[in-house]
Amino acid sequence: MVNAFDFIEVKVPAKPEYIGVVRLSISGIASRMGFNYEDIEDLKVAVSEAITNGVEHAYKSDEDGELTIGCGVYEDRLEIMVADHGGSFNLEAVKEEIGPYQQEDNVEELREGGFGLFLIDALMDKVEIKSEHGVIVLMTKYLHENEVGRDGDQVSTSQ
Amino acid sequence: MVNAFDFIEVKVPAKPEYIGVVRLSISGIASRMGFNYEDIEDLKVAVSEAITNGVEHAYKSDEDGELTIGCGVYEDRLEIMVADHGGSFNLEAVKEEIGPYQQEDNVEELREGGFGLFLIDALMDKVEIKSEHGVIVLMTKYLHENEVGRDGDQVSTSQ
Amino acid sequence: MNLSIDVTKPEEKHSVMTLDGEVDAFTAPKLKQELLPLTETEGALVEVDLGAVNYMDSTGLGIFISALKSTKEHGSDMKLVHMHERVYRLFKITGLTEIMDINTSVRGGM
Amino acid sequence: MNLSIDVTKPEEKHSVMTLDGEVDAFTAPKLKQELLPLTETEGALVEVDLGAVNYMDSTGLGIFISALKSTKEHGSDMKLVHMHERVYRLFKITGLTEIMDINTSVRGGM
Ligand SMILES: Nc1ncnc2c1ncn2[C@@H]1O[C@H](COP(=O)(O)OP(=O)(O)O)[C@@H](O)[C@H]1O
Ligand SMILES: Nc1ncnc2c1ncn2[C@@H]1O[C@H](COP(=O)(O)OP(=O)(O)O)[C@@H](O)[C@H]1O
Repeated sequence: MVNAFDFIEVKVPAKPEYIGVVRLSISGIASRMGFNYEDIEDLKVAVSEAITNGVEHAYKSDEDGELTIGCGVYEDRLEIMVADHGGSFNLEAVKEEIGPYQQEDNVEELREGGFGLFLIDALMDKVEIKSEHGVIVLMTKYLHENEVGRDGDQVSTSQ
Repeated sequence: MVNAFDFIEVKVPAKPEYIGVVRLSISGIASRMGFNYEDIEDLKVAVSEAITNGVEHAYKSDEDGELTIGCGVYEDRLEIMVADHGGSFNLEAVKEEIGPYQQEDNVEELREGGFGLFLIDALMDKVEIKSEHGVIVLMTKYLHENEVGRDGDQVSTSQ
Repeated sequence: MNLSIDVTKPEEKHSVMTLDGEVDAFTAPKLKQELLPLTETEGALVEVDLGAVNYMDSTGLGIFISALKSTKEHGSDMKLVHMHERVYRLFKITGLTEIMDINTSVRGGM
Repeated sequence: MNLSIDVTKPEEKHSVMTLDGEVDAFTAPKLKQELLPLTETEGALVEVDLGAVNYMDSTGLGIFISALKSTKEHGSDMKLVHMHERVYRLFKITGLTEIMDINTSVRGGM
């Protein structure tokens, strides 16, 4: 990874069986870059959330959709883009419905979804979402200097 | 994997650090398809050999090359294509120099390479190589019926 | 990438579900299908052992939320035990540790 | 995806190299650089423990061939021990089991 910028692209059918495959590829890239165990786990969840959304919300059930995952490998960070070509959505409206569970919420009325975008935001350092022709989620995780070359199972001090 | 045919595409820079990443992706796809442990190991080696060739022989050392890996997921088989856009090579001439070690060979003169294409051939069920504008290796591994849903660490009876 | 699900019943109203693998949108439907019925008996105690679950995302959170709702509805109880620290973190961030009975394997440690 | 290399010298002319991980075109250069010098002393015995090597491809075969050639040249010896059955299979297919001293962990089994 001597170059300032390497680009890896993965295209998969928008089907649940490929979420784990992409997760594995991402964890391979992140581990090669020297991310520590905790950050790799965060990356796996964030990417899976974005892909799961592409699988579940982007295409009509009879459509054969595709998802494109792009990874920009920089010396100090990993940028991951997850894009679909399905329908767009109203991000502002969605934002009012997502987020953590609130103490006041009644368990009986608790929603069972709406944690995906919130987790992406919580686990990544920088997140941008564009929804025009399909949805693009662009997320960045920084490689903290003291992590490079660290042993995978040491505790991270970088959060 | 209900459809007759799913296509997954991966593009990586032609650099040794990404060989392991692609190997991980392929083993994820193969394991999801229900290939047994032995066949997954064979697939990993064959794909790595093809990618290693793309990394080592396709591009001049100052070129920023790219490799494209395409996977066709069928109900009964996995087809993997590894393609580069580098220089082509004379397959017929190469064929005379590859293959297993022969008893008569003198250890001092033993070649240290030339096992890659031979292993791809030995480990996959069907292999086609085209060398025109760059090299394309197309390899197929069949999923034996009795393997589907089998436990990964059972012994395969299918060789 | 897969999830194996094993259910035993040490006592009539006590079931232990042992999970091994990853909970994501691919494996979640099977989990939901096996877990929900266990919560539908009044007085039942459902213990879910997550000691071998090394990956979970929001799809898994959703399943446990619907199981929790089902326990409230049917008067049963659910405990999540031996949860990995990394998985626990997701329940924590989303505020779900406030409403679920969770016990981690190496809580606080790592 | 990585390879860790550890060398100990139980006796002056006897070195044990313990490998852990995967041998491919990314990790091979480091392996070659550490292994070859060990074979360059007359009468040396180099034991390579592959018990924790779960992946190897032709790049690895090439390294061991060049180490073998170096032993012939310098009058030293090399043994590959605890090789996994799957890795052994590659040495077998390529005919290299005929010329190398290899001992597998679970030879014949698997
Ligand atoms: N790729 C997408 N395409 C269309 N709609 C999306 C996409 N991603 C998210 N959404 C919308 O945003 C909402 C919130 O997403 P998320 O926070 O991941 O929760 P969940 O997927 O559980 O509903 C979704 O319910 C959906 O309406
Ligand atoms: N993608 C490729 N581009 C150009 N030449 C190639 C490619 N793949 C293989 N070759 C040629 O075929 C030869 C034999 O390849 P292989 O059997 O893999 O052994 P090795 O790579 O160890 O030489 C190589 O040395 C090279 O000359």
